[in-house]
Amino acid sequence: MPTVKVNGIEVEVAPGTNMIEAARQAGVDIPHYCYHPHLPVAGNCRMCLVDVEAGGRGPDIACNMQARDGLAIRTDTDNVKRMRRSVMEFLLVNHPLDCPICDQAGECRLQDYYMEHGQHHSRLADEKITRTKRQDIGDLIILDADRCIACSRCVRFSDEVTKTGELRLFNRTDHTEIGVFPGTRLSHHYQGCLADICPVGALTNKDFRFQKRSWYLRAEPSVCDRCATGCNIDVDHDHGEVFRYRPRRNDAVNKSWMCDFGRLSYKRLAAEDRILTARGPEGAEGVDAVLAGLAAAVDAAARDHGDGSVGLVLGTRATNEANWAMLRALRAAVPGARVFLVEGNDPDAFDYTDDLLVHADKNPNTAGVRLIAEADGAVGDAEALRAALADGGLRLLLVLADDVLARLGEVRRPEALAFFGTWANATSEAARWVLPLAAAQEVEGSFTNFQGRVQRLQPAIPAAGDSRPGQVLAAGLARALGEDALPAGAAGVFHDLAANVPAFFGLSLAGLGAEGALVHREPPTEQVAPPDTRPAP
Amino acid sequence: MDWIQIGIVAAKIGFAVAFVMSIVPILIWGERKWSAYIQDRPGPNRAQIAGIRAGGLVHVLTDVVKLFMKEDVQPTAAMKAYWWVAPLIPMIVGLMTFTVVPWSSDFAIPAHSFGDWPAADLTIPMQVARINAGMLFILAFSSLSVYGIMLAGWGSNNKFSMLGGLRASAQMISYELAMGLSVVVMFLVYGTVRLDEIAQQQAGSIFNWGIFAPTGFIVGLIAFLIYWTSVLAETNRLPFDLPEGEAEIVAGYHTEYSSMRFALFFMAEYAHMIVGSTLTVTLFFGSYNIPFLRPETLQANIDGVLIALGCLGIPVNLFFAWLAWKRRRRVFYLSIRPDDPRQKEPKFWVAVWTMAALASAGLAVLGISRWVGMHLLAAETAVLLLHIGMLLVKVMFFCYVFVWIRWTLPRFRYDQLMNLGWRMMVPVAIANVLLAGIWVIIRETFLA
Amino acid sequence: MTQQVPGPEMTTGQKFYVREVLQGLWITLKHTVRNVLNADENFTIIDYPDVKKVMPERYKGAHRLTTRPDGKVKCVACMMCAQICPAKCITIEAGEDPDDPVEKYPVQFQIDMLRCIYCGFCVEACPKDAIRMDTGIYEINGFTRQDLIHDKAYMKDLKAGKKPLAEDWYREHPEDAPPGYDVKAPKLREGY
Amino acid sequence: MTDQAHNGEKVAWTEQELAEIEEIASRYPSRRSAMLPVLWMAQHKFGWLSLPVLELVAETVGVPPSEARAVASFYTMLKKKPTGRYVLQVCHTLSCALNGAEEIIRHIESKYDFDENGNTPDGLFTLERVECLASCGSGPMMQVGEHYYERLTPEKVDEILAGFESGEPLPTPRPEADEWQWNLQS
Repeated sequence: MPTVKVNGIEVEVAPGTNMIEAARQAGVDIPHYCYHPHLPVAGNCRMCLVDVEAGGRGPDIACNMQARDGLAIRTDTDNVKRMRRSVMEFLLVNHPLDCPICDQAGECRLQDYYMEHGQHHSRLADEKITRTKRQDIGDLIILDADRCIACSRCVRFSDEVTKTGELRLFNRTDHTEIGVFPGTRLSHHYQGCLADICPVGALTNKDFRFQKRSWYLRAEPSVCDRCATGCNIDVDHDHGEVFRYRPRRNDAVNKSWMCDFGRLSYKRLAAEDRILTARGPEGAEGVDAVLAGLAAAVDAAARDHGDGSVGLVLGTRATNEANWAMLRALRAAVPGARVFLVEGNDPDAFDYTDDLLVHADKNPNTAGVRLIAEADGAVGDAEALRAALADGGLRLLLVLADDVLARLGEVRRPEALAFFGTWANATSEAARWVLPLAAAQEVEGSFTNFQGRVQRLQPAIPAAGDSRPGQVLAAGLARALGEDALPAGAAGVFHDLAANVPAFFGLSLAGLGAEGALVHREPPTEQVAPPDTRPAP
Repeated sequence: MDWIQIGIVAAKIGFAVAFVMSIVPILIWGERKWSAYIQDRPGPNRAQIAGIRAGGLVHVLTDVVKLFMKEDVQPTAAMKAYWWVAPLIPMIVGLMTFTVVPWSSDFAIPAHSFGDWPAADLTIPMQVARINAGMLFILAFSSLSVYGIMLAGWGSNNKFSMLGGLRASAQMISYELAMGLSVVVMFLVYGTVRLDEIAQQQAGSIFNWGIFAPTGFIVGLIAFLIYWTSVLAETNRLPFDLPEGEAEIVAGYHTEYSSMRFALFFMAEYAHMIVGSTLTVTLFFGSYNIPFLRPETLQANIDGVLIALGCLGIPVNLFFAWLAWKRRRRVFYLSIRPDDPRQKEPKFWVAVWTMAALASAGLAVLGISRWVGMHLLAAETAVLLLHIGMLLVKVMFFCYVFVWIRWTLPRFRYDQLMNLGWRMMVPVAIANVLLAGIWVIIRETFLA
Repeated sequence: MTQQVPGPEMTTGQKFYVREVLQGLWITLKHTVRNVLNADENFTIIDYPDVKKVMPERYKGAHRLTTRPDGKVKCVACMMCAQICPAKCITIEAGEDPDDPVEKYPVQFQIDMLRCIYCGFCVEACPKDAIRMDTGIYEINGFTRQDLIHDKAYMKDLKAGKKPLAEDWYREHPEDAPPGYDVKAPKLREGY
Repeated sequence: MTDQAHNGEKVAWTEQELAEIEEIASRYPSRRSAMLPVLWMAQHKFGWLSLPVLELVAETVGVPPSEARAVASFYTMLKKKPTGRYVLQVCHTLSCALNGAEEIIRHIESKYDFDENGNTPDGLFTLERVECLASCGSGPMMQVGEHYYERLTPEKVDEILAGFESGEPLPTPRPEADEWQWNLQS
């Protein structure tokens, strides 16, 4: 482990770390444009020039400087400030004054560093060189070559990450501009990332274009729910309205990227087919009334036809907490209820899969539900459900989140169906009771992605309409069934889950951290008590 | 007492009420217009009838209409009886005090002037009631007006109203003392409390006026200053208008009053001003007397007086006509449209003042014709009118002084007000009474 | 706590107030006489509705949106004015105009004049000189609250002297009226 | 050289050319390194590097087409616009300018009707102002193809251009007896 000095602060870093990352560990921010932690080093913006005190010679760029023992750099000397000012001057010489119409304004590195380090008066007497503005180069991207500072991040992204190589720097010297080969368009499904990595406003997101100035937005960390990868995202919202998703860095899951399908899925939060109100046999009645009606039906079915006439289908699109709370609620009231897990993709899932981020399984929590099912030990699969439906013994079926009817195909429908879901689908159409489940970005809870990584969800915006988190609906159902002792609240439910499901032993919701935590591959034989991070009741 | 006498008394009562109530709107207009001239602005000048704005007098009319039309808001929690009766008291008091004020020398009708009437020589006193208490009646009655204010403050059931009422009553009671003491000087000097007698004694030279305390100079002046200051305080006028500090201390006792009820308070204040001015004139400034012209001299030389008056009136009225004509050059007239009815107003006023000048000329011709001097009772009537006119002029002057002072001086602080009242004016007034007594003794003993 | 600030001591003569009062009365009397003799000519006032003051160039009146030579507003909906506005009275909805070299324009631009405090920060903040308060219009009035929400069509190159009531404007240009506004019968006293 | 004939038409290599490209590519460890020679070949073959040509080159070398364009746009000697048969590159740097380069340029401009790309309508000439071509001792001068024409006067230019117009083989530049001559390749 080499030890380096940044501004006199000694810091020990992993071998191969470059000095921008080392300085970050030392608490020093080195300005940079072209460097990106998940892209190869290009070293062409020169913004990260630092003075080398020892272990090297002269000023050098920090991004291309690997940490080695004895290396000492300074970022606070007058020389460094002068260099930064000069670099800024060159970068801005031909930069248009587009800030008023540029979507990047407010999150633009040029603006930030200009305010911090720039030369605040222009010495340019000649006409600026202009380049092509407003080029529609992709389904999600507008290119404004005039604003480009030729950092080549996008070029490296399309070469190294998507490996499509559409973007290149054309011409030379101060006429250099970014662009695609005339007549072609971006072909990959990670176009939104280009807008994210562009440090200036050259590549902007067509979907977000002019929708909101960035400084009005507040970002809340969350997890994408469109496939089993579970990309970490920031939910940018203002006054309860979500304007965009941006990938949140998580080196273990999605690095700094996310696919366009997930990126645009924020629209589903305010989609017209959201289930916003509870619906019972007598029409819309309010969540509590519908839950009471459902509970009465469950009681009646169990009393008249035995416990086996009541069934529950766990939801691969619902959180761990929603599934566990539902399971516990039903098992407590109707011990002999039958539970199933039906895997597969819903009709509303997008049809695209690659080996970069987009997983074939389009459900965010399949792995978690499998672990819960394993721990329960008595959960049937799709075939079992089909058989149970066919013999007519299953009279009342509770479905959590998934479009089970579509997944099963042609089956005999149960006598009565209750659906806890976020969006309308075939199952909700057929259901007698429909309860609005809050979307993933509106709830507290966790998803377990295909790697077995449990990732925490935090509510970014208030739940739309009457919708409520799964564990709240489950607790309501339990209360209606006469079971008051079950834990309520996401932290409490997860605590209960971590105490009962071996793969989750020792985990806690608050302890998951920003990067999530892996479940136990080989579950410990001894039960490990989870740390109690539940809020005081 | 026969019906004719009753009729005469009723007419006198009617005159007294009309005298006060017709000056009130003029004062309301004056408050606005005179203050405007003090402050270099034109004052009310928008309301017009056929383009004639009458210097803003039309506004008073609109005010009346407005006050009648406004909603009469009655606070739910108010004590209804007190609240109802409170606005009436100051108004009644204001009119009542006018009862004993003389407005002319006695009107004598010789026996058998009209056939067999009157049977004997008839002398009609030109005041509503000639009672021996005289000035004491006024002092007694004017003290009652504080009840109106206290009841209004208390009955509104509003803490700001009540504070205002307390403020006002404390102030009014404080200054009543100094006022009474300053009037005592006049009693000493003239040897009577009857206003008609005081008025008679002030006839002739202006040195008979109370302000010169017939010739005890300083005594009369001090008495006048104290009296006038007290009148300002009694009528709640600036610089002593703490009872109604609208901007700073939430108005006063009349906060809860609106519409005509408020108007009653409002008019009562002006009625008090008129009464206060009348008393000042009666006590200190020769009452109805025309300087240097005793009533009998006046009656003997009535034709000459009319000639002089007419000749004086012609240039004065022409001067006003010239002013009105000059006014058409004002920016206002230049900037409004030619077809605006207000464009003809200067011409209208020129015509009015020219007619007044012609009337003056007519007056002079009347004097020259000696018609007045030769006719039965015409000279007496002319003297009566001249006296009333003189009184009116003097009263209007002091009303103007009220307004003048209001728009000149700032408001006293409450502690300053109390200090001035109790620690300055009362001792000075007592000392002044002492001084007056000494002067009267000296006068009676050595100069009689 | 209030603090007593000692003023100058009054002399004995001043404590009687008489001379000082007379001095004051003399001053006001001089004014009165002068004004009567000059027949109202020397008043330093403006007979407002008949005579209107021409405001100085830098007077902050009603806002206008300046236009480019092609007639479109200069505003690019950058939200700087909405951001700086201390009264938060500016509402802008941005839109994209692909045919225009300036790609962004305000679909809707409204200023709630009832909220506006005329600080002029929006003018200072504007990077495009798109909003100005140089109209000299100081009579900003209307019969409804809706009248006093000035919108883009109304403020576009608003000139002093031709300033109509918003109500009249909407009658002549019904297409500019806000949604739900009945041009024929504007609801008076709405929102009271 | 065909001028703009490949616009809109399918461009392709001949078998012989493909073999030559393979030979060039085999010289480098990475095939994309053959980019520059192949571009040069393409320019010789097609006259200028139109977008279809660039696509062809990229396909041949095995890179995305954008890379071929990026490389081509970097070098001014690789023509991205249609050029005439003869490219008149007149030096206008200091020595030539002092000796009347501007006069020569104006003279040529007045002789033909050049369009915005500097081409004559008949596609015979392209006029370009270029920076120093290292023949400062014999200015004003111009380069046509690979030959230098030096100590130019308007009359001399007329004579040279008339030679080109007549369609005769390239007239060899007349060597100045006492001066050093440098030809690019010959």
